[in-house]
Amino acid sequence: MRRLIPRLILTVVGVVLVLTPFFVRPEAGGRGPLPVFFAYADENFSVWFNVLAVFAFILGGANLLRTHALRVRERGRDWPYSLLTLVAFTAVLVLGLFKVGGPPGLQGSVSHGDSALTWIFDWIYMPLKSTLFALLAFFVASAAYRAFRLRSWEASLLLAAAFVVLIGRTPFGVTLTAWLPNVLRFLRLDELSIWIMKVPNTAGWRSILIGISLGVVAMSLRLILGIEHAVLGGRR
Amino acid sequence: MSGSLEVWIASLLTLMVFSFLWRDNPLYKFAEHLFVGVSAAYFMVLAFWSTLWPNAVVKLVPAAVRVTQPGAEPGAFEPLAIVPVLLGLLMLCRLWPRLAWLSRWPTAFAIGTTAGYNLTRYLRTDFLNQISTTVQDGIVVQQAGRVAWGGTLDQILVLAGTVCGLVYFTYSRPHRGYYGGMARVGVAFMMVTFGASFGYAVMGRVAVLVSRLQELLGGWLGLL
Amino acid sequence: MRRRGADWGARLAGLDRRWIYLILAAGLILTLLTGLRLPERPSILVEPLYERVENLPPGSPILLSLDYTPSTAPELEPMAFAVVRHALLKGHRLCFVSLYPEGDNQIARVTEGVIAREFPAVRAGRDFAVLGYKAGNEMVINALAQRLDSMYAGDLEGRPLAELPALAGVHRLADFALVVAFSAGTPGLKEWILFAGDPLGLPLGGGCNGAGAPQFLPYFPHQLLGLMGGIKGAAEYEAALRLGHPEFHQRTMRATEGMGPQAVAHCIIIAFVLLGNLGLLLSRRRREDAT
Amino acid sequence: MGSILDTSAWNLGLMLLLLSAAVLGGIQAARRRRLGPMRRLRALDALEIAVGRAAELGRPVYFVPGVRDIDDVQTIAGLSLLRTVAGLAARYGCRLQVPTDRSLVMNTAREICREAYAAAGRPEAYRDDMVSYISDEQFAFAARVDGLMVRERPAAAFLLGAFYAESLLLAEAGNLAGAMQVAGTANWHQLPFLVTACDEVLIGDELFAASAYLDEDPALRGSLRGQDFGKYLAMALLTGGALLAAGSVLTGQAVLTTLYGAVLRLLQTG
Repeated sequence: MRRLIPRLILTVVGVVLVLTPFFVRPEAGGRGPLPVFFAYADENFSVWFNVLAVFAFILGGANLLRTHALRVRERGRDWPYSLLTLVAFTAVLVLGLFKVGGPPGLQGSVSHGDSALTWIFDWIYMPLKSTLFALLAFFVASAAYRAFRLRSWEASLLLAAAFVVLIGRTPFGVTLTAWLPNVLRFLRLDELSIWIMKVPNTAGWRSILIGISLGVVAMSLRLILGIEHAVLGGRR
Repeated sequence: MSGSLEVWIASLLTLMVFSFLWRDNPLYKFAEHLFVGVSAAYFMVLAFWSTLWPNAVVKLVPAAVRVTQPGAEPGAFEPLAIVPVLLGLLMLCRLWPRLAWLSRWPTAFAIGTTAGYNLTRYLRTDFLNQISTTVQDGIVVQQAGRVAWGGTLDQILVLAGTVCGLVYFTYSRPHRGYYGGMARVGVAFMMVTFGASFGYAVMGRVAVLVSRLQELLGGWLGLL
Repeated sequence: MRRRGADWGARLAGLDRRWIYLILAAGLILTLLTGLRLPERPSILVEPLYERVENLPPGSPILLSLDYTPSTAPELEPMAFAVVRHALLKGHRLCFVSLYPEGDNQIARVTEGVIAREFPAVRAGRDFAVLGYKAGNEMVINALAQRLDSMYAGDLEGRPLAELPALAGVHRLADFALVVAFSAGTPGLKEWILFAGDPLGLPLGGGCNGAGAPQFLPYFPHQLLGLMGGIKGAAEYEAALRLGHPEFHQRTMRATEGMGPQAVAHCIIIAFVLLGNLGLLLSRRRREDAT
Repeated sequence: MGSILDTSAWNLGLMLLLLSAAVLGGIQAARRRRLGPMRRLRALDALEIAVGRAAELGRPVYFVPGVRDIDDVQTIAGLSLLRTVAGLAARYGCRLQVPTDRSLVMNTAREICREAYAAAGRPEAYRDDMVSYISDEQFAFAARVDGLMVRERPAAAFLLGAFYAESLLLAEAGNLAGAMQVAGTANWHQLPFLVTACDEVLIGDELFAASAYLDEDPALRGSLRGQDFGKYLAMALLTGGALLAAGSVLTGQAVLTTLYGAVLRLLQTG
């Protein structure tokens, strides 16, 4: 019985949402209980999911606090940094929940201009986030150095396409092959990189996107029909 | 050299993250643990005030809207807003081993919504759309009434590449013989796609690094 | 001699990645400190758009749609500045619209930041008209295709369209000599192609953010006579303007300045990819000798 | 009927019925008679190789189920592969770490790992702390996981699920830690980075097919035949539609143009 009810919930919710596009929405003239019901489900099930996710935060937060508190108590590896995580977490939680710094009491939006949360966001959160994003420029360089090698025919194609586009993006790209006669103009770097983006790039992405859409359809079907065993527990 | 405390804090944190490029070190650990604590709490605060409060609390207790907007008129009472709250409480049963099996119910609801929403959306947006775009592009490209052979050859190649790519993504037959050949052509198209898209994305990543360096060199050290 | 070559091969192919990080960081910092600018040349994507603006008879009406927001302005605003400078230099008449609410102040940044400062003789109403933002996304384009005044009773200050010399003889989209749409999302350039370019056979040029460029390439050159992709596209238009009109001193060339570090970063990455492959070939030749 | 059923979505309904029938038909056929040989997915063989390597070297195994919540199908596909990897880790006796950046994913991942360890006959080896919650912010999550991987030097790292800009942060740090990396996502824009930085990659649709390959009910592989029907249908529509378009343009035959119009109506998305 413990397995049946979750399966039933999953199937009913899945089927209802699959059918929503086939009913006329009330604002487009759909009358009667069915259009209203399906429109309500379409709009509200995702809101319910978000509310549900907020409750789950308690489980996540509990795990975060437990992991770092345990490490501090047992003086485990890097415990002073875990203490920092605990302090930062508690401070921001309190400052944010009570909207400290914003309009008096709990009025106004949580991300009000002068609130402590906004200050933390601007001067601690964003610098850390954008610098981590900036690390990607370095990692792009080291990944390219490591992977773009004439090792196999696939890796060589990967290298050739990336090379043409990379050079095409530099000022020299245009001058480097501008001398090519007009009959060979398609070999000029800027023409070649445009051709690569127009033809093989378009074909590659189209087949991948069509493949993904069928993958999602098949997986969603397996989930709704309850024959996808991995996630909600196997057949016992 | 900037005198503002905020710029100093942001710049020092920036250097701490960059230190990871050299190797894992106390400065990076400081930035890492600080960011985990700050961001986890930040999202929980947003989740409470931007999701839970308007969609659950205010809908169940309309007068509560005055807590955040003193002058506001209470909205309508929505009984059904209790459902996600119940699902949320069921989720918390996970904390008691005896009741842990109940937490499967909200998980089932969550997975049901995911499967239900995505099935038709991907079918329409990616499956039907991608095929109709390719078909509408057609094969024969005309300029001023005449067949443009360059453009037509390109369209044939796009069609061939897409079909061969789809052959690569089939599972029910081993990729051998001519079938394997088509799959390899599909892989070739995909490798060019990944290489070209990688090359194209480099500029976006470098732009973010350049702006960080400009803030350090200009905003903080005043050298620019 | 051959044995030492092989050591080089193994070393080149297996460099410690921190060398790459060090050289990339140093290269960028030096470029920023010295303000190095590299000679940019317009590619075949940008050249036709520049030529079209250059060769239109003076006083031709051009519609500019600024469909971007402050967060995507760093890539798109330099394009708008460059095209506006070029069009005013050639004495064309401009008309500004936008599909985004933030478009009004993006247009204001153009009229105050470029027109007022660099073209004092140019008058609002006479030489350019600001119609501003209208809600409705692609429906706005549809309406403008029929009649301008079906969407805009007057310009932003409320003056009726008929009284604006800048729009003399312009009643619908097809009357414009050129339309240029600067877009970073939806609605944007794609909607201008689908609802204006294709159905009316309108001469349409475009500017988009770097990430969005690949999706518009298939439209070039039949449905899109020119495309500026990201900072690189803006820098190319600035370069074309500088090459074509050396006498005109542009107050700022933000895109070209932004492109300096980009070019250096791309060259460093290309160099390391070449080094890696050189090392691979050297060590492969060593293996062949050894067997 | 016009005011209740939205008839403009008839083609969506038709496609849905066709694909559902194909998937179900494939499974029934697989139940009745044995399936012929199918295409091998190299990345799936790499799962066991990587975990085996971790056991030999006595180093941990890291599994990252993406950076999205379970409202993304890729996360569910990633979690279905976690069941296989957890089972392998239980059998080989290596230390499994599953950092997550959503609480719901953490909760579901714990269920899956507990069941996988029980199914492998080692329920006592399961610890709740194997699965941890880091933070909802994707870059804080990536920074933390990078730090952990560089310090604990896992021998196997699995990046399976929905990834965004932080994908290369994780993949490069995994490479720095000397891990054999198997990645998989359907976020097409991250595939160039993962293909470049990782050893094996499940490209787009392969991430979803993987759970059918590895499911304990072999008949589920029949569903892949149904999925392939969708691809053959797509190929037919692509080539047929394009040829009809070319035919009607070149020859101007009315019948070709009407057929072409019919194909377009079948594909129009309203």
